[in-house]
Amino acid sequence: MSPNSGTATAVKAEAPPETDQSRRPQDALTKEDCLEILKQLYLARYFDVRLIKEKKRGHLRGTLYSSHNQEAILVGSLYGLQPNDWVSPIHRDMPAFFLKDAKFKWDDRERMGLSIEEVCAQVWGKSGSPGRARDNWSHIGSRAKHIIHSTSMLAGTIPTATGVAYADRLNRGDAVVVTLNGEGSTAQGIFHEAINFASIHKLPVITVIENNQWAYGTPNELEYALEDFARRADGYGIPGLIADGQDVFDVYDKMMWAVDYSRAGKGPVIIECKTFRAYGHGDHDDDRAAKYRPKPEVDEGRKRDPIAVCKQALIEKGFLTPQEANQWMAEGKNAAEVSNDDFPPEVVQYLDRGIEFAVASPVPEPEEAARWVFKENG
Amino acid sequence: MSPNSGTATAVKAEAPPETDQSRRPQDALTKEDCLEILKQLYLARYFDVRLIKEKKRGHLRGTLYSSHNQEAILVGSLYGLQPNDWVSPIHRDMPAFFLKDAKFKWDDRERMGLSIEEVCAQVWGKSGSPGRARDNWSHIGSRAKHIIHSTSMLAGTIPTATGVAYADRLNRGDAVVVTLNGEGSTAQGIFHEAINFASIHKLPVITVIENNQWAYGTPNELEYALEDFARRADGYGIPGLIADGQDVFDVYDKMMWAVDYSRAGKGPVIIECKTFRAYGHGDHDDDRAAKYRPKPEVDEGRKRDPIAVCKQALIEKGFLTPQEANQWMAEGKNAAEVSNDDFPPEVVQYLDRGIEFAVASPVPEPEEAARWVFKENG
Amino acid sequence: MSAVAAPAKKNYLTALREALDEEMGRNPDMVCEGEDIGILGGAFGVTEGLQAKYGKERVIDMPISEACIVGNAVGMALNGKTVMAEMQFIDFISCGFDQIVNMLATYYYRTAGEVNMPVVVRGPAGAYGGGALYHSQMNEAWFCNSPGLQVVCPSTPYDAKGLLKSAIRSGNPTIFFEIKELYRKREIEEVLPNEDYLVPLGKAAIRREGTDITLVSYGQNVYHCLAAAQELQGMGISAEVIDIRSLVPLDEQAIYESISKTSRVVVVNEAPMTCGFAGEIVARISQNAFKYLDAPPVRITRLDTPVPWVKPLELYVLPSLEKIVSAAVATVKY
Amino acid sequence: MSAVAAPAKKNYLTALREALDEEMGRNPDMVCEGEDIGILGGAFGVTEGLQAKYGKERVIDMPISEACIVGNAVGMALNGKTVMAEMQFIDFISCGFDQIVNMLATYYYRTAGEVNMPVVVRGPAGAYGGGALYHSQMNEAWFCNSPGLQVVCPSTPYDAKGLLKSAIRSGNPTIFFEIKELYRKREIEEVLPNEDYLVPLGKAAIRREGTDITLVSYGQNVYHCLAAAQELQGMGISAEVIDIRSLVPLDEQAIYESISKTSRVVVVNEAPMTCGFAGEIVARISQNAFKYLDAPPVRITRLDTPVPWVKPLELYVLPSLEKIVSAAVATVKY
Ligand SMILES: Cc1ncc(C[n+]2csc(CCOP(=O)(O)OP(=O)(O)O)c2C)c(N)n1
Ligand SMILES: Cc1ncc(C[n+]2csc(CCOP(=O)(O)OP(=O)(O)O)c2C)c(N)n1
Ligand SMILES: [Mg+2]
Ligand SMILES: [Mg+2]
Repeated sequence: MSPNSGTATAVKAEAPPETDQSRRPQDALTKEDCLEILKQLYLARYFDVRLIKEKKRGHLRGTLYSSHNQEAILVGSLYGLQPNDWVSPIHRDMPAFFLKDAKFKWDDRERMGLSIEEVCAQVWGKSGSPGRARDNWSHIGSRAKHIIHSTSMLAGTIPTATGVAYADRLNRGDAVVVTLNGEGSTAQGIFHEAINFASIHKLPVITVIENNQWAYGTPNELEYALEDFARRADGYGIPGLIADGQDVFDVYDKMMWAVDYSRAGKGPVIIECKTFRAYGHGDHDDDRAAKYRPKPEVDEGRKRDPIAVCKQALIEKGFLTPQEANQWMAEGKNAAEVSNDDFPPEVVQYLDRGIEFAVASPVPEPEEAARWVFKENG
Repeated sequence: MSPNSGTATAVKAEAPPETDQSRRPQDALTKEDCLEILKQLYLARYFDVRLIKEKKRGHLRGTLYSSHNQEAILVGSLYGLQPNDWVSPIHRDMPAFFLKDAKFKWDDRERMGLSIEEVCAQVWGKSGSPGRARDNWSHIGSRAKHIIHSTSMLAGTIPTATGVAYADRLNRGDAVVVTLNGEGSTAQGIFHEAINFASIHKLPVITVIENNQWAYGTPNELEYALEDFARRADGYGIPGLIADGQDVFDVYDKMMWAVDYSRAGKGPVIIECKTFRAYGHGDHDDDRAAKYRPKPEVDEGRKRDPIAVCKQALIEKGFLTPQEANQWMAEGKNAAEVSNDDFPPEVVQYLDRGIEFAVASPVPEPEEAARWVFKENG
Repeated sequence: MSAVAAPAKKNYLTALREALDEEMGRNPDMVCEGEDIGILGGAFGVTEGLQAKYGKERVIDMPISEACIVGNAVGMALNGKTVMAEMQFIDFISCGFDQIVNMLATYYYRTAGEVNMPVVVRGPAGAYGGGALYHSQMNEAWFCNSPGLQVVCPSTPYDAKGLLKSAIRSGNPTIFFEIKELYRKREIEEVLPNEDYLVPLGKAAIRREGTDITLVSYGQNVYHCLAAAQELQGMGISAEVIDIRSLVPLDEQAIYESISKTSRVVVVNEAPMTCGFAGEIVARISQNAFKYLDAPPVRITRLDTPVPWVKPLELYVLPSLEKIVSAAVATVKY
Repeated sequence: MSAVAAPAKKNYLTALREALDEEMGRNPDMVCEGEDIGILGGAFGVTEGLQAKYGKERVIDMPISEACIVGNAVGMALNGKTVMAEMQFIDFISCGFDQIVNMLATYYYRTAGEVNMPVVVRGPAGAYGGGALYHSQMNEAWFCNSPGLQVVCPSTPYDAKGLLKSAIRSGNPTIFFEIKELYRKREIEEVLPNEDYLVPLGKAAIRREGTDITLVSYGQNVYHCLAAAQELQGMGISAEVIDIRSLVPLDEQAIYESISKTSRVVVVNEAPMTCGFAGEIVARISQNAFKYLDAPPVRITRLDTPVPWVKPLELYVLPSLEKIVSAAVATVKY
């Protein structure tokens, strides 16, 4: 329009990919990858049920926002990332902190992503946490490990993501930035401002919408006029994909398409993952949630446990036998019903290690509270 | 999705209307209506050029945000409204305050809409203004006359519009609420929050986007990734229409479609009107604007003067002869080039009346400044 | 063993709920809106039952859009409604900040009295509960510095109900700070009148009389002051405790009168010190009651830090019984 | 007629522009963003020429999205950049308020020192220019009450440049209030050093020495105070004028030292009174310099109203020479 038109150009978004069965990214995954992905689902689930138990035993303060039934979104979104990519998890994504770029193995001490020790230290409110337990629960992150620090203000880190991406572009880097969000947070003004900005400058920001059909006690139809939150993308002229949030491989496929698209400089992408919140909003809300979400709806929403769906896919891929699939049976069980025997031992040991560290880590000294308001010796 | 699903239901928006030449709303307009519309264009234009002259003569403080070249949007948007409908103008829409529900004749003293006296008193900073000149320039409005009080914060009155519409629904009214906005303001978070809310509850809020291709010194392509701001509607599942902002009858057609749609309870609509800002952002910016907008671009953007376009249409409709069309030749002329003889005398007289009142109206007493912070005798 | 049951004591949260219920009942033009206030009944349950009673149209479950919640309230008020707008936590009011300070607060002024805004924005506030940075704020000073807003913070069930009703009926926009740590606090439950009652805005309450020093506070810290007064009594110091209850408008006279008696004052609140309301009270005292003062007026506030999560850190930055007692002792000794 | 031209005096706006230009020049990791700052060069021209010199990538014309402007700055800072974020008018900062108080201000604290935020949010502020409610604000108190932010307000070209550079290099987030009525004010133009210089944050300037009363202020009101001091001198009253320059951190010592000499103080600023920074200064003086005071410390501030448009109303609510003089006289007479 103008000769002074700046860096951006206005073009129509590339159409989202057809589901082309012949070239799905998941088909390039090795057996080892696939088994690793299954193990990560166990790990995310175990983290959740174990924390519920620890809290019941009075070991924890703070609210638990369960990621139960939504683990495929975390694992599928993160598995294919590079270490230099950035991730921005929110309250329901606690496992994302240690599963970041999980391809590089969660039990490898040299990997990127926070260690399970650091994450547990945060949950336990100890000084071994990356933020020295100054902020609560999921509110950690790491500049070194390219994890944007989570915060309470919903959608509030999406502009952080655009800024990270913009700075990376200035540095001539090739990182993509993946933000995880509940569908409820898409109503925030800052969601709009940040996605709009990202789309103007074609920043590699991938916004994952975990549509678990409820925002606290508010159902989808009071949050948005359309059924598919992916359609929010249409207002920005960017691709809006829909993934089956129960199927880790479908999430992976959509994410890999988005990563390729974004890394190629074509701009931001929104991926809506359809899922269902297993429990109440937080553990304080379980009883009330039972009132606003009648049991049949909950049963329906939890019918397709992501662990079971993954196993089925692995059997179909020929990477798992039915007997192997039955070895650890965490799927479909609540914290109260499940035991350590339902999980691979290395999963239990991994978390044991984290908890052991957390318990041993000291509570920060009270005087620390006055520190780091402003740069010290700056 | 849930049995507790609230008042809203998620459905696809009705498709915007095809341009059906056989049933254009404008075709139902009488000759009298059409000539009135032309007169209103003169009126809006005259208001603008006259104020520029008055300011040059040192009679005015405050910045002039010219609506020159964009008058067809104001007149076309407002002409078909009912008196109980609401309007929310912004900085560039000064004539909208007296043209509100203009079908009821701007020179009829009993009409709704603010009187020219009140509007001029505001411009002159006098106590005869509805807000007693406490806030500046276009920042007036009237509850009684269903004009939402304009403010500085761009897009900040869109949620006011949703609230007005929501309250009207509670009262079982049938008003629609029309907000006028620059395209730049659509980047604001509050735009998103309010349109999202309106679309969930199918509120009769019609958002007119005056796309004059610039937001101050920032061109369209740095504000939005797509060319058509009407596409913002797609993210909310609501109709997004595009009108030729130079053609008052095209604006009228699109607005009447939207009004029918909204009044019928089908929900909000966005109408983008394509136009071009005639001068600088405000009168303080004219010199700088000449640098960031080269003359050929400006000439191109101002080629189709809305007065000329309207006259041509009236000739085609058989409501005006070419001689009549040449009687007053305001089109294509800047404030410096135009004289009172280029306007119908009643237009000049109308504004004279307003200015006379404004000049005679006293400046508010200083002590008033301390009043109306909180309800008095409340 | 009497045939007449003793009237039940009610907690702070119930008092608020009753206020909303009664006001919704008496005013068909009143609307409630907020996140999760209807189907769920509110994160804390303050609005529980309202949607069932008054319908989905008048008790609106809003999307997560604080700015729109406020802005929509402004529009409803412009069109004749009285609105209660809930912030799920008062911390999130910052997301609706512009609409509050630039639209809600100024509408009456800008329109020279044409359009008043009967809108109460209320929500759970305050620290001491391990809520960390974003679930512990007392950000009342932002609004006290934004002309056109009433700012209220009750400390008892009786006041919670009576002040909320006054705020709703005042016709002025009000930011209403509820202390979530008091919502269900057993020790402060009390019997509420059966009949409709109001607690006037701008009227402080003397919570305890004393002669040696005045402790001025509001909200949760009133109880710290009362406990401190108790402890000071054991040390032979008689402390008067004033609960200001409403910050804007402020009952300055009550404070000055007390100081005319005690000549010494400690002001306590849990907001950050700089530009907080404790400082405002100290400034007004210094300016208007200077002649009574025999010792510097002192504030005990949160340190100028965010509220950290873990308990020892949280307590370190907040006012406490100990800090108040030692400040009071030093002031008396001055 | 000399062969060596006298060095040119520069205005406040030019000083700011030079600061940005020089900092962009010395730090390749610095970025500027804001509405209309590139192609246009800023509404007032503070960023004029920067985009031509440093390119469109480093001088970003942002959409009208204040929250994203701040949030994007937070992200860039997280990823190693230093950012200047312009608010077209400081009044619009309320649209980005949440990102400022909850993200920018707290990042360093929340990460226990891992991630600092070298971000300066700056913009034109202040009244007296007929800007009305939304182009006249001095809302610095909101940020002073939000721990983690530096707050700065220069009154001279020299300070404008030196403080802006200090803020940019400090590594801490800063809200930088520029007085738009001073941007092009001829009377205050001054010759600036050719070499790089800084004005330290947290150091007040004594603008005029005096012995009878201390006038404390910042920004535009410094000139009202200087004029008042002049007038007071004619009445035989010797006034000392302190320009605090930075509010957070604050040079308390300079104030206390002056009061130890004068025993009397008037604090002047143009923000609303309640919970404003003038009150904060009064509170600190009362608390920490009580023993020096021979009269109540007084504030002259904006009334607790918005800033109205038309001149007589605007002036009615703002501090003025007359108000300061009469307050000073009353204080001296006390
Ligand atoms: C700005 C803001 N407003 C309100 C809240 C309170 N809140 C926390 S979680 C939540 C619901 C979130 O729903 P959604 O985004 O769908 O995520 P989910 O919990 O379903 O994963 C709300 C309202 C908040 N954290 N931030
Ligand atoms: C929230 C907010 N940010 C910034 C501004 C400053 N501002 C006033 S008008 C304007 C440009 C508006 O552009 P547009 O919306 O396209 O309207 P136009 O002036 O072109 O009619 C800007 C940035 C403002 N008024 N409000
Ligand atoms: Mg959800
Ligand atoms: Mg425009």
